[in-house]
Amino acid sequence: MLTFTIRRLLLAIPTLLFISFVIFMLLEASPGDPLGDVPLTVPPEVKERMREALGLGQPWYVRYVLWLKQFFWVEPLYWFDSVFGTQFSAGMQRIISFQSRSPVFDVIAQRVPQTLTVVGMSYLVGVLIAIPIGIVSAYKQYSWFDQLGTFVSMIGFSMPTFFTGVVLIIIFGVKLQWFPSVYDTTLQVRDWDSFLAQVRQMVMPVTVLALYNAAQISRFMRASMLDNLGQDYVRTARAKGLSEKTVVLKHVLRNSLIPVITVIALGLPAVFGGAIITEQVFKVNGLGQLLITAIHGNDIPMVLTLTFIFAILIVLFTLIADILYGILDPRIRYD
Amino acid sequence: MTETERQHRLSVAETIDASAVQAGATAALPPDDPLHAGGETRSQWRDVWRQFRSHTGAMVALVLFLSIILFVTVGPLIWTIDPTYVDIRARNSGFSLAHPFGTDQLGRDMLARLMAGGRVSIAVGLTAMTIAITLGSLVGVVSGYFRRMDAPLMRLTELFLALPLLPLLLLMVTLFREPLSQSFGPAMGTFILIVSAIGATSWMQAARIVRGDVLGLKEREFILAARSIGTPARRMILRHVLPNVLSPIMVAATLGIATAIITESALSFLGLGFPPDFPTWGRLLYDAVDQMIQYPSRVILPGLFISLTVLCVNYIGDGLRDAMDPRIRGR
Amino acid sequence: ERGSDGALNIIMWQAPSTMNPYLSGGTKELVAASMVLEPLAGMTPEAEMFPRLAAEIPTLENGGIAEDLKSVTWKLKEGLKWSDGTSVTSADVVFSGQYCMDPEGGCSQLAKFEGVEAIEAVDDLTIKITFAEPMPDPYSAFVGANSPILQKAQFEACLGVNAPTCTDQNFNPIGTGPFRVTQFLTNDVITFEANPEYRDAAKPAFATATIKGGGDAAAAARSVLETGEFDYAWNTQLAPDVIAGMEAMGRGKVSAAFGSLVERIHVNLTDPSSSYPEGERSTAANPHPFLSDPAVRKALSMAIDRQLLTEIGYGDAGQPTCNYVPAPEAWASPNTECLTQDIAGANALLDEAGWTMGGSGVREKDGVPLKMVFQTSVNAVRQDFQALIKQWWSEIGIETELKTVDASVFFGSDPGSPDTLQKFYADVEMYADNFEGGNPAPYLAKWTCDKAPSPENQWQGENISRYCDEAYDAMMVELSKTVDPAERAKIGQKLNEMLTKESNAIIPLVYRGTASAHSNSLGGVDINAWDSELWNVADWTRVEQ
Amino acid sequence: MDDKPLVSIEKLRVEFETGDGVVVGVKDVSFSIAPGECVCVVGESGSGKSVSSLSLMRLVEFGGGTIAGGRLMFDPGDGQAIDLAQQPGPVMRDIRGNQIGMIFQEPMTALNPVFTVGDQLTEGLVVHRGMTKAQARARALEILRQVRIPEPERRMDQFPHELSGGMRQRVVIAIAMACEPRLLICDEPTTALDVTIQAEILALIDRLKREKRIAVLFITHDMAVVAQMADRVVVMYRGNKVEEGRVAEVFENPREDYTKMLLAAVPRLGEMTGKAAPERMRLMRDGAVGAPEPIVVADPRPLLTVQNLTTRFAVKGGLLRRTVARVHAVEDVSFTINAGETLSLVGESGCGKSTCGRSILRLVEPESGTVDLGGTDILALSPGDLRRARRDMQMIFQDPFASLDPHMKLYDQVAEPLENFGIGSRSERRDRIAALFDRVELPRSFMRRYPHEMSGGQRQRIAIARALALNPKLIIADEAVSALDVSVQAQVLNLLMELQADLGISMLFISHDMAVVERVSHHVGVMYLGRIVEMGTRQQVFENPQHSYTRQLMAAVPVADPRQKKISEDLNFTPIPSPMHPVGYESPRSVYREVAPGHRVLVDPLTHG
Ligand SMILES: Nc1ncnc2c1ncn2[C@@H]1O[C@H](COP(=O)(O)OP(=O)(O)OP(=O)(O)O)[C@@H](O)[C@H]1O
Ligand SMILES: Nc1ncnc2c1ncn2[C@@H]1O[C@H](COP(=O)(O)OP(=O)(O)OP(=O)(O)O)[C@@H](O)[C@H]1O
Ligand SMILES: [Mg+2]
Ligand SMILES: [Mg+2]
Repeated sequence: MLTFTIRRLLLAIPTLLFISFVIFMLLEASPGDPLGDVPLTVPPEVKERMREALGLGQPWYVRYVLWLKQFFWVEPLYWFDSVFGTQFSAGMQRIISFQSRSPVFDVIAQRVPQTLTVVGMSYLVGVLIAIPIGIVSAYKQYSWFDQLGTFVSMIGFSMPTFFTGVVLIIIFGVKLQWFPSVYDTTLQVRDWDSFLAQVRQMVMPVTVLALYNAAQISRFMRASMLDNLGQDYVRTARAKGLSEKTVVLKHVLRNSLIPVITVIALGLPAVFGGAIITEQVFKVNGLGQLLITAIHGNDIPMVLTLTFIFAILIVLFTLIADILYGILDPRIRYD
Repeated sequence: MTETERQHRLSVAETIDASAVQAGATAALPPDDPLHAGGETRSQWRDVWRQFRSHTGAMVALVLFLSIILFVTVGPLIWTIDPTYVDIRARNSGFSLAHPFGTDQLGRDMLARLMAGGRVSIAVGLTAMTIAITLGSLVGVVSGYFRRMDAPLMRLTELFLALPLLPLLLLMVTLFREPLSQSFGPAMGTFILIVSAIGATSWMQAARIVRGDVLGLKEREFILAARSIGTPARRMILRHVLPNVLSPIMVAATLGIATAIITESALSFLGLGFPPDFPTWGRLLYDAVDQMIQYPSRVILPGLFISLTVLCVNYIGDGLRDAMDPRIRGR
Repeated sequence: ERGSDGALNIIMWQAPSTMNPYLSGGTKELVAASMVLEPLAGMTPEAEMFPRLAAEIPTLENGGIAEDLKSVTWKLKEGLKWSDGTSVTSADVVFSGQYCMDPEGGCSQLAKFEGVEAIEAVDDLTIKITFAEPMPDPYSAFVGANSPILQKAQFEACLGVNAPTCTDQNFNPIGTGPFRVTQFLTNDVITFEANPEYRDAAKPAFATATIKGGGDAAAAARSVLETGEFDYAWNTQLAPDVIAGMEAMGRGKVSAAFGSLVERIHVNLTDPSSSYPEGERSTAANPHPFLSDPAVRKALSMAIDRQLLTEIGYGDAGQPTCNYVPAPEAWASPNTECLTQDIAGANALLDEAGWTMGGSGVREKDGVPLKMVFQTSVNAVRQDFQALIKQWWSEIGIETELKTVDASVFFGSDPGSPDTLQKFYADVEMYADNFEGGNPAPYLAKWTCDKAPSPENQWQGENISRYCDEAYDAMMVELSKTVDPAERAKIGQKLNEMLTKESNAIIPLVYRGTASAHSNSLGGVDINAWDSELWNVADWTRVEQ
Repeated sequence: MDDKPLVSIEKLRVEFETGDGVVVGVKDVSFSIAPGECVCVVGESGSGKSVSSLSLMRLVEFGGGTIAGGRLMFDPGDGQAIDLAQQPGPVMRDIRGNQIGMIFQEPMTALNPVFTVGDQLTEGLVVHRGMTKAQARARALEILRQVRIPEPERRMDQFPHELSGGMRQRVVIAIAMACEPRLLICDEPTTALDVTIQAEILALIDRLKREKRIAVLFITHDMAVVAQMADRVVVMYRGNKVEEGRVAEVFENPREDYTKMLLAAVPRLGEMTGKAAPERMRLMRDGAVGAPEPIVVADPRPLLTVQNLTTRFAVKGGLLRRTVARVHAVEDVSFTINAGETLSLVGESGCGKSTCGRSILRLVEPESGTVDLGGTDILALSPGDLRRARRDMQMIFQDPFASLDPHMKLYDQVAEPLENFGIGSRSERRDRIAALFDRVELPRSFMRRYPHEMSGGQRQRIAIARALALNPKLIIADEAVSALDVSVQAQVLNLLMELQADLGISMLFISHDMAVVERVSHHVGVMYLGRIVEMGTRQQVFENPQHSYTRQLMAAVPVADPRQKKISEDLNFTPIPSPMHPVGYESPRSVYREVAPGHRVLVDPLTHG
C-alpha cells in the first residue's frame, strides 16, 4: 500500500505539470482581457501600458516558467519564512493577482475558511442525511419512504441553485425575516450570540447545497445497499441469529459504504472549489466567487493558481479514494 | 431418427424432462416448472419492455415524458403564436384565453415560449448526454480494457476534471461559433456548439464508472471464453463488454440529461448559448428569477417543466436499469 | 457630530478589488477609494467643479490658469492632515503625479495627465502643473475621484515596477477623506472607521462603515429595499417594474443621477462579412454593402421607439435621447426629431432608396438582402432591447440575427477574439459609453478617420463605427484650438449632430442615469454621476423615520 | 437412534412471489431427523433442497419466499416441540445459530469479506451465550481447532479471502457449530472442493455427529458422499419428496424410478477396472439399447505434443512494480494426446490444471516449452495467426454460467465463433447452428433464450455446442462437469464421449473427480504443484498407482456404496506447499522413471515420497 501510494505520488508530478501547462495554454488562448472592466473612457494607449505593467508584454513561455518558479519555489519559501522567521524569499516576486495586485495566496488563504465552513458543512450535512436515507430507502425498497426520498432527491438534483437559493431568500429572508440574506464574512464567533448569528447566516446556503449533495449521494447509497442486501453473507449473518439492526447496520452497511466513501472522497475537491452559484446568491465570498470573478476579470495568475490547486486536490483525492478502497475492502491489494 | 422426429422429441423433452420420459416416470412426477417450459419467441427488447412495464414509477414517468415531448413538438403546430413575437401592449398579462400561460415583460406568449424552449432544452439534454455518454463509455472501456491505455486515459480524465470550465467554453465559442454558424446556420451551429461543449466537458464521471466496471468484467470467464473462440478486440468490446456495462451507463445517462439541461441554462446566461431571443427553459427560468415576486408563474412554469423532465428521465432510467439487469429480468 | 450615527452599510454587488484607483481604473474601485482618498477638486451632481483639498478652483480670472493656457496653479487648503496625523503638503501632490506618470507603473489614469509636462511644488501648499501645449481645459489631473492624492511617505517605495508589490499600501491607503480603512478583504468586504483627522470636526456622522461585495444587482437592491440589511446599494440597474415592486415595501427608494452615459447602437460602416480574409473584415478596405447607404441607417433609427425602450428598460433612470453628447447642457444639441417612432416613414425612405420588399418580408437591392447581425453584451435589459428592436426592424423589412457576447470578452480588447467591441464582426452593436469630467472633447475626438480599429493598430482604435468624414476631422482640429467655452460647445453640438442626426453612424437610444438604492433612514444622499457616487459620504447621516 | 425426532417437517410448501406470478419452490415435503442422525437430501438442481433447509431456519422469507403451508416442528430442548413456522422474529433469532446451525452452499460468498474470521466467529457467541469478547475469542479458537484449521490463532485475524477454499469452508462450518447447535444443516458443503479437502470435511462432520449427537441434515447431489455420510436418505424431485429410506435400502433397493435413474447415473470408482478404453455411462434410458461400446482409436497418432511447458505468474510489488516473486503454476510439463483420445489431468485444487489448459490455448502466456498442435508450433504464432489457430482447439470452461455472456442469446453465443472466422453465409450458419443444437440435444427453441433461463446442465451443453461450432481437433474441458448434478453430469459426459467417437475429437479433460476421470480417459496425468507426478494409461494409473500422491488421491475418493464407509479421522493431509518462488529461482527439471511402457513416475525433484 505504501509503495503504491508513493509510486502514484511520483507519477502525479509529471501529470500535474502537464495539467498546469494545459490550463495555462487554455487561459492564454481563451478570449478576454484582464482590462475588460476598465471603463471605455480609458484610452487604448493607456490600456497598453497597463498591460505591460502586468507583465503581459513577455512571451507566454517566459510567463509560464515564471509562474512555475513562483508556485513551486517562491511561494513555499515565503511560507517557510513566515513560519520560521527566516529571510530566504526576500526580494522574490510572489504570484500577484491582476485584479487586486495582491499575492494570490494571501487572497486564497482569506477565502478558504468561509468556503470550508459553508460548502464543507453542506457537504457534511448532505452526507449525513444521505446515508440514512439511502439505507432506509434500500432496506424498504419501493416503500413510501423510498418513493418520497427519490422524489425529493430528484427535485433537489434538478433545481438549479440560483433558483432554490432565491426562493429561500424570499421566503426566509424577506417575508419571514428569519435569516439574513447576506452572509457576513467578517463575523467572528466569539460568544454564544455570535455563534447563533453564524448559524443563522449559514442555514440557507447550507440547506441549498446540502439538498443538492444529499440527492446524489443518497442515490449511490441506495444502489449500493441494494447490491449488498442480496448477498449470501447477509443470510449467513441472519443464520447466526443476529438482530436485523446488527445485520443491516454492521454487515451490510460496512460493505455498502465502500463504494460510497470513494464517491464521497471524489466529491471532496468540489468542496474546496466552492459552489459558484450558491456563493454568489448568498454573497458568501468564498473560493467559488473568487474563481468566477477572476475568470470574468481574466485574472490569469489567480485562475491558474486556483485551478491548479483544484487539480492537485483532484489528483490527490483520486488517490485517496483508491487508497480508501484498499483499506476498506481487504480484498484489494495494490502491491 | 429423422430430422422431424428428432425435433419433435426435443420439443417434448423441453416440457417434460427427457430422462424422466424415457424412464416412464412422467406419470409419477409433477409437471415441469412452467417457467422453464416457455419456448415462445422473445426478443431482448420485448423482455426489457415487459419488465419495464411492471415498474409503475417508470411507466408513469414514461407517459409523462412522452406528453412533454408531444407538448414541445406537436404543441407549436396547434398553438401557432410565434414565441419571439413582441406584443408590447399585452406585456405582463396574466393567464387569459389569448395567452393561457400569460406573457412576459415584452408581451411574448409564455405558452409558445415554453413549447419552443422545451424543444431546445430537451434536444440539448438528449444530444449532449449522448455525446457525453459515448465519449465517457469510449474512454472508460478503452482504459479498462487495454491495460496500456489505462494510466494515460485516467490522467486525461483528471486533466479534464481540473480544467476551468468557463475559459474552456469561451475558447470553444471563439474558435467555433462563426465557422459552425456559417456551415449550419446560426441556430443549428449554436446547437452543435453547445451540445459538443457540454458533452466534451461532462464525460468524465461516466468514464470513471465504466472503467471500474470494465476492470471487473475483464476478469470474468466469458471474456476469456470469447477470446478462446477467436473474438477480435473490436468485436469483443462491442458485443461482450459494452452490453454488460450498460446499466451503469444508463444511470450516468439519466443524470447526464438533467445536468445538460441545467448547464445549457447556465451557458445561456453567460452569453455562450443560443441567440438571446431564442427561449430555452433554463433561460426562461433564469430571466424570471428577478421578477419572482411579481410574476411567480414565470419562474414556476419553466422550473416545473425542468424538474418534471428530470424526474421522468430519472424514473425511466431506474426502470430501464432494473429491466436491463438479466438477473432481475430472469425472475 | 462625528461618529454619533453608528454604522453605515453599503453593498456593492461588484466588489472592489483594491483601494488604489490608479491601479485599477474600474468604477467600483474608484467608488470605494473615494471614501478615503480625495482629489484636489470634485464635481457636483450638476457637473460643476468644487474644491476638495484645494483652497479654490483655479481660473483665468483668479490667475490660477496662466494666460497662455500652458500652466495651472493649485493651492491646498491650510492645515490639512492625513489620517495618520501628518500634514498634507504639495510634495504629496507632486508625488501623486509622479506615481501615475511613471512609465513602468501601468497607471490607469494616465490619460488624466496627458499633455502634462511638469508638476512642481512651488511652496508647501502650492502646486504648478505645466503643459506642453495650451490646454483649453486644464481641469483633468487631480480633479474627480479617479485621480486622488496619495501620501508620499506611504507610497514612496511603490513607484513604477514596485507598484504591485505594495499590497498593504494599495489596500490601506492613508487618505484625507472622511473614513479610513480598518480591514480590506479584496473582492469581499471593506470596513472603515471615521477619520479622526478629517478636516470637518463634525463629520462624518457615522462611526464606522462597511462595503460588502458580492451577489447581483437584484440581490443588492433587495437587501436595501426589502430586508433593510443595508443602507445603500450601488448600481442597482434593474427592470423598472422590479424596482417598483421592491420600493413598495417602503423601506427605501432607487434614485438616479445623470452624467453623460448614453446607450446607443453603433452601425458598422465597413463590411464584417466573413468571406473576406482575416485582416480585411470590418476594415475601411470594404465599405458595408448596405449600411453605407445613409437611407438605410436613417431608417434604422426612425423605426425605433426610444420612449418605449426607456420605459421598459430604465424607467426613471433613463431618458430617450437623440444625442451622442447629452450633457453638459451647453453641449447637448436640441435634437429631438428621432424621439417619435416612424415606421411608415422609414418604409417610405427605404422604398425611395430602391430597397424593395422581397419575398419573406426582407428588402433587397441588387441582390443584397437587408440581413444583419446585431450584437451586444450579456445583460437582461440589452437583450430586451434587442428583441424589441429586432421586431421594429423586421417591420421595415430588415431581418436581424441577434448575438450576445460575454461582457468580459465584449469589452475586453483581446485582439485574438473575434467577439470584441472593437473588432465589430457584426453589422450593428449596442453598448453604452460616457466621458469623465465636464469636457466632452476627447469623447468626440474618438471619431476621426485615423482612430478606426484595424489590424494595424491591433484593433485598439476607438472609432468603433469606422466613421470617416474629412469635415468632421477638420472640425475636430478646430475644436482643439478653440478656447472660448461657448464656441467650443457650439462646435461640439455640430460634431454631435454629424455623428447622429446627419450620418446615423451612431444611433443614440437612451440617456442613462446611474441608479442606486438607498434606505429611507439614510440622510444626505445626493447621487452624483460626474464624480464618485459616495462623493458626499461625509455628509450622510442617520435619519429617524 | 432416538425415537423422538429433534425436528420434523410436515407437508412443507414454500412459494415465491416473482414478477411472473407465484413460483412454488417446495410443494410437499415431510421428513424428520433424530439427534445423532444424518439425513441426506438428494435430488437434481432446483428440486427444492436448499429452500427446504432455508425454511427450517425461516430464512426463505428474506429471499422473497413464504412458507405457504405445513409445519416445522422443532424441539428446542425442553421436550416441548414448537412449530417454527409460527414463531415470531425474536424467538427465531434465538433459535438461529443457537439451536440450528447452517453451513451454506457457497463458502466463497457466505462469509462477509470485510470482517475478520474472528469477528464473524465470535458474533454469534456474544449474542447467544452472552460471552465477553475475550471468552468468545477463546471459544472461537477452540472451535477452529476442532475443524482442524492449521494455525488457528493466525486465522482469527485474517480476512476470508486470505484463506483457501477449503479453509473457508471450514470457517463456515465453525460458525455453524459455534454455539453447539442441536441441528446442523449442511447445504452442499463440499461441492466446490477437491477430494482431499472434501474427505477431511466429511470426516469432521461425521465425528461431530457421533461425538456430540448432533442431528445433521446433509444436502448434496453427490451420491458417493451420500453413501458415506447418510443414515437415512430423502430423495427430492421438483419440490416433492419422492422417496425416503435407510441409506443401504435406498442404494440397494430403490423403489422409485427417479431414484433408480439417479443411482444409475453415478460413476463409481473402480467400475472400469479391467477395461482398456473408456465407455459411455449406462443411463436408464439406454438400458434397452444394450452395452455401450468402448471408444477405441484404431491407429493412435499424436495430435498435441506438449513439451517442457512452464507457466509462471509474476507477483509484482515495490515502488516500480517490479516482479518480486513468481507463482510456478505449471512447471516442466510434457505430454502427448493422440487424435481421438482423451487425456485427463487430475490433482488438488491449485495444482495448475487450469493454467496448463489455458497455456496450451495461450489464454495465458507460457514462459517456455513447446506446444505443437498437428504440426503448428502454437507458441511461435503471431496474434493474428494465433487467433486463426484457435479454430482447431476449443475450450469448455469450468463454470458454464460464468463462461456465457449473460446478455447474449444462445443462438448468438454459438454463432459467434463462426462469425469470428467468417464461416458460411447467414443461412448456412443458421443451419449449422441448428444442427449443433440437435447434436447437443437441445430443442431449437432454446436458441432464443438467455443463459440464465437454462439449467446448469443445459448451459454446459451450450458451451459444448460453441466449442464444437468450428469443428476443432482438440477440446480442452476444464472441469466441465464438476458443477453439475449426477444425472446431468452423466448426460453431458455421454454427450462428450459420443461426440468424440463420432467426430474423432481429442480431449484434454481436467477434473478432480476421480470416478469421472476413470470413466472418460484413455490416459491420465496426475498433477501436483505444477508438475505431472505420474502419467500413464488409465488402467496403469488407476490399477497400479505408483506415486504416493496418486495413492493418497485415490484413497480420498468417497465410494458410492454405503457398505464401504471409509470416512476416518486419520486422513490428515499436509497442505500443499506454496508454489511461489523468488525471482531467479530455477526449479530442477522433472526426471521420470518408467514403470511400464508409457507409465512414468516422477522421481526428481522428489515430491511427497
Ligand atoms: N428467491 C427465489 N425466488 C424465486 N424462486 C426461487 C427463489 N429461490 C429458489 N427459487 C426456486 O425454488 C426452486 C428450488 O430451489 P432450491 O434452491 O431449493 O434448489 P436446490 O435443490 O437447492 O438446487 P441446487 O442443487 O442447484 O442447489 C427452484 O426452482 C428455484 O428456481
Ligand atoms: N492470474 C493469476 N495470477 C497469479 N497466480 C495465478 C493466476 N492464476 C492462477 N494462479 C495460481 O496458479 C496456481 C494454479 O492455478 P490453477 O487455476 O491452474 O489451479 P487448478 O489446478 O485449476 O485448481 P482448481 O482445481 O481449483 O481449479 C494457483 O496457485 C493459483 O493461485
Ligand atoms: Mg441449493
Ligand atoms: Mg481450475
